[in-house]
Amino acid sequence: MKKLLNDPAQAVDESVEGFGLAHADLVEVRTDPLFVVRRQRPPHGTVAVVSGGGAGHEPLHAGFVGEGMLDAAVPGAVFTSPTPDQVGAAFVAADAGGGVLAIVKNYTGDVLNFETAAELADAEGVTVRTVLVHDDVAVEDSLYTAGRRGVGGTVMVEKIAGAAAARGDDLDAVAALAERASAAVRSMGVALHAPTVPHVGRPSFDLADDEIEIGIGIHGEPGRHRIPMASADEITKMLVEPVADDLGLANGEKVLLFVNGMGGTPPSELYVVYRAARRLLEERGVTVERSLVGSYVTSLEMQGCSVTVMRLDDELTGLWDAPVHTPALRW
Amino acid sequence: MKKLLNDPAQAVDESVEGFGLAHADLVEVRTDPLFVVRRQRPPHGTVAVVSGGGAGHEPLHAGFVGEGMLDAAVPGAVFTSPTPDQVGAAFVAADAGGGVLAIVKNYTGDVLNFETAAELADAEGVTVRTVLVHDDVAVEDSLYTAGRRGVGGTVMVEKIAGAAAARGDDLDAVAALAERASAAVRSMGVALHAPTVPHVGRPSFDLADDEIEIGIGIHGEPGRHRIPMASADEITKMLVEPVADDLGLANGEKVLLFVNGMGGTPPSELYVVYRAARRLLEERGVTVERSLVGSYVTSLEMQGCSVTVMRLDDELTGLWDAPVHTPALRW
Amino acid sequence: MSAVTGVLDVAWARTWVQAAAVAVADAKDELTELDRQIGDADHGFNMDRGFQAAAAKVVDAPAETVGDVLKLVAMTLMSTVGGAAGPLYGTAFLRAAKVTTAPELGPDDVVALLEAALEGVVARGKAAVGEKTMVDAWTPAAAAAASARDAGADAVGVLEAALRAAEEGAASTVPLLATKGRASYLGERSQGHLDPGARSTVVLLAAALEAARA
Amino acid sequence: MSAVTGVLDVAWARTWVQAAAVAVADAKDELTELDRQIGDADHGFNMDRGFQAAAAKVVDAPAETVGDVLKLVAMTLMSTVGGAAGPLYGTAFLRAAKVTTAPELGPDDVVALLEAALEGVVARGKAAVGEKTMVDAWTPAAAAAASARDAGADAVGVLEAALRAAEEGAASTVPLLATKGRASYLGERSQGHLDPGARSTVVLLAAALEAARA
Ligand SMILES: Nc1ncnc2c1ncn2[C@@H]1O[C@H](COP(=O)(O)OP(=O)(O)O)[C@@H](O)[C@H]1O
Ligand SMILES: Nc1ncnc2c1ncn2[C@@H]1O[C@H](COP(=O)(O)OP(=O)(O)O)[C@@H](O)[C@H]1O
Ligand SMILES: [Mg+2]
Ligand SMILES: [Mg+2]
Ligand SMILES: [Mg+2]
Ligand SMILES: [Mg+2]
Repeated sequence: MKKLLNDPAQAVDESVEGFGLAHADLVEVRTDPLFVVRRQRPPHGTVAVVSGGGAGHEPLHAGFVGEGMLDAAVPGAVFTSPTPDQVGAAFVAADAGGGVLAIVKNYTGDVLNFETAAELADAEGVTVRTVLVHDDVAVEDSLYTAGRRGVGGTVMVEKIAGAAAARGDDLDAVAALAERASAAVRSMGVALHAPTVPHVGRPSFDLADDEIEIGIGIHGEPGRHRIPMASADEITKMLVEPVADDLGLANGEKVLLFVNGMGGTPPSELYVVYRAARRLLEERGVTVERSLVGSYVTSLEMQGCSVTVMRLDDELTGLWDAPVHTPALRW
Repeated sequence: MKKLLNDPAQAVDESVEGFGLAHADLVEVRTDPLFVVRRQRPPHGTVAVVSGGGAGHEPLHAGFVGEGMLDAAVPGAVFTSPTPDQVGAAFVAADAGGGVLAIVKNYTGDVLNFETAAELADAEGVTVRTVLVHDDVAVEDSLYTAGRRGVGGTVMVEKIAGAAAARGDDLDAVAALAERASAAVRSMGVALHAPTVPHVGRPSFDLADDEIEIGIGIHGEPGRHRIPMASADEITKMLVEPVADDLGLANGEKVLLFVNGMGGTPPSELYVVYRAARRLLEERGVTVERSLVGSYVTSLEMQGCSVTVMRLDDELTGLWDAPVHTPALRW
Repeated sequence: MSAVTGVLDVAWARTWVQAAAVAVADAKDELTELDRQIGDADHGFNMDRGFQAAAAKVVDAPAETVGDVLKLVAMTLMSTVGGAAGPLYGTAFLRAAKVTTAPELGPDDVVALLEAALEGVVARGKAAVGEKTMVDAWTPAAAAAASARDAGADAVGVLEAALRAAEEGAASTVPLLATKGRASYLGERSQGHLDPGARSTVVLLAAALEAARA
Repeated sequence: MSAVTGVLDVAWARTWVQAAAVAVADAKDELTELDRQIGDADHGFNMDRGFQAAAAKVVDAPAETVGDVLKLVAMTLMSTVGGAAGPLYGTAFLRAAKVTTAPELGPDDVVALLEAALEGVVARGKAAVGEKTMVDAWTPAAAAAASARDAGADAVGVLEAALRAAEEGAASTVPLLATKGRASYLGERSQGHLDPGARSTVVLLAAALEAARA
């Protein structure tokens, strides 16, 4: 394993420290317990939007702390949910009197730790509402699983919620919009090469030189099935079709298309996938109104990508377009 | 080799096509010959800033086409300079009557092709001035080489030149500022894993599991020496020291610090390097006034990073801070 | 204050935690490898981080009863483990702490401890037997403990029965298809692997018995 | 219009380009591998892209003289090859085109062609002999051609002498330390490798001779 790090046990702390130094204009890093909070506090009464999860998905979540998106983010150990004391402290620090909307990717660990954290915050008089992101259509049948995983669509839900909070919506309204975004977004991913968790030292799963893993998550967990290497157009089809089918996209609908890199895949390849995805959607009569291409929800240095599609309506489009100023997303 | 692409021979065209679709608000992709030009033309008489080079370094250069940075960018084949007809066409298309500043990374191929292109443009009445970027201190002795390579510092030179052009400076002034930026910037890189050029199909050089390559370029060319894997702090020292020494950074000086990912390295690792680099600079009494952390000058999916330092003065700081609105850089 | 063989008092509880820290450290790679196969390769690290912290806390923290020790463990796991295992084991130890306030645990108390732990895991995780989680180890452990107590076993005998049943319960997860936790994403590919949390449950109960015999 | 053996006319020039396209395609992997060792692994692709395009252009483009064909090649290489080799070979062919306007090339014309090509490479690239570039193949080729002409060789004999000298010149690059082009970044590590551009020069001259003998 070759990685740019020192002691693997310190990697998250050091990385977040560096992040805080590089973006001191926007964020503040608190330690003991560790979390990242917006430097500029929003006006009193504003809803605070908070998210978090295991490290290794950067820029998610801390990269989205700032104006118009998250008020705080809580990094756990690599691929491991943060603990309730961390999350609870972030809830309390971020609350500006308007209550907290917690955006939680649907993993047992995150759900349980955020649940406990909400109890802690409640004890300190901070109201927390939770919205789950569960956009991964690779997890086919939610009756027999812990439910769909939260993956790329998290960026959309965080952006929409943050924009709603920034315009002054109350907690119920922000939560309702976040739920609407969450219900409107679906994703599916592929891995060409597994990531290596620093303290483990070897790839999370083994892929032969001519194999790829379809339906991959973002924690190095294996996907749904393994297939021989295929062309970008073929692979993109395997990602876009289930997403579009599950959303039930119909002729004439408008969507946001997000092609996300998993950490080890360069932009040039993502744009080849974007081109293919866009064609497939257009063939269905679907208009791509907004686009995002880049590595925003990564899985360490995993090679591969995911395709996320969000069904747009005028309100969601407006909230997506609303100003955002964070280390990783800005307009 | 596993990559998200179709026919390797079409990879650049398809990727640039996808890029154009995703960023149609900012750029226009022209084909035959291939180049990318800003959609919103600047006011008549504005200096046009144009750059280009081999593909495989995305988002460089096309990702920087837009307001306040480049007016056009010319992608060649992977790691191969574009041809004079491409570059010449971009010069002519970008010219807004104020002449063209060409920013050329110092490689024999780029220099020769841009030189020829400038002759072509001149024949069409377009004045072209050229500024070379040669910031790579890994190339130690320029008397016995083709001169230092242009690497990460290209982002700084393009941003400074673009800002100068946007505020209405004339060609001489824009060229002088670009030269100043170029003279003030130095870089050094490391590779943990070589990139694979699509049409070659195997890594550009071979590194053992416990080896890294110091002084790497961005074209898969081997570096200056190979050393055993080391910690992020140790590696960063090997990058920062030669850069700071070469710049002759003194106590009290102000700099911009840019930690650049090579394509296959995730942000979490870059921030660990940033933290180490910042400490080393601060130990020298140097103040890091501006920062950039991310994968902006890549080498396909190469794993590794480079550290770039630019000495700042008030004017360069102001130009760096000036608004920019491009697919890859925006504030 | 060192543990007296066969006496399940606060000294035993402290020894248990130290033994658990050693045993989890020894099992770290094994647990991580199990989790690599059907999860995300962190269970050994999560548990190790938690139990090293718990052992360090327990060494010199004041504690009057077994319950005091278990509560300290619960709070420490809650704030250091993260992932699914953190809140699950945290809640298990918290519930167990509430029913272990006697100066010395008898057979009934050991059964109560195990049943409370199981209830805690189920309350948090909402898993039933057969879903390929640590519940598949805790459930037979609590049941076997009750049977042993009914059959007249002493406290250590009850623990012994619990451990054996937990081992069998953990082994029973191998062919199961996971329907809770991260392994459930794998669908049928989760079959043929031992559940990491069931395995770590065995490691913890083995440490409890070892401490009782020390 | 097919080439007549030993006659270096426009038909020969056309055949040369076709032969060069085939030879470069055959040498593509070899050239790329040489460039992988001390450069950026694209020389074979660059040359192949250029010569396939040139061959396609030359097939039915009108051309009266050798110079017309070489000019077409020059323009095509210039607009398709890129990299260092594009402008270098482009300029070489452009300069060579200017001195090959005779209906049929004699020994003097072949020398002039080679000298003009060399001048073109040097004018663009500013490299001298010994810097481990294609100049190390073109320089002895032009010199040997002049000697052969002086010794009374015919046009084909001059070409033959040039090719042999180019081969030796290319081989001479192996121990050299590169001080021009991308290989110069390697410093001492550039030693022990054949320069890709010197090798492609040999491939092109071999095709010229092959076309003359066809
Ligand atoms: N809903 C649940 N109920 C009970 N145990 C669960 C549940 N979900 C997961 N587990 C247990 O947690 C273990 C995984 O723990 P760990 O790897 O530390 O957390 P994570 O899955 O978040 O990475 C599983 O092996 C399983 O025994
Ligand atoms: N300054 C120069 N003068 C003459 N030949 C050069 C010069 N620089 C490079 N070359 C030749 O170009 C060859 C490399 O061509 P190529 O790989 O196509 O371009 P690039 O180096 O841009 O990738 C080298 O092997 C060398 O022979
Ligand atoms: Mg985990
Ligand atoms: Mg090249
Ligand atoms: Mg796990
Ligand atoms: Mg080359």
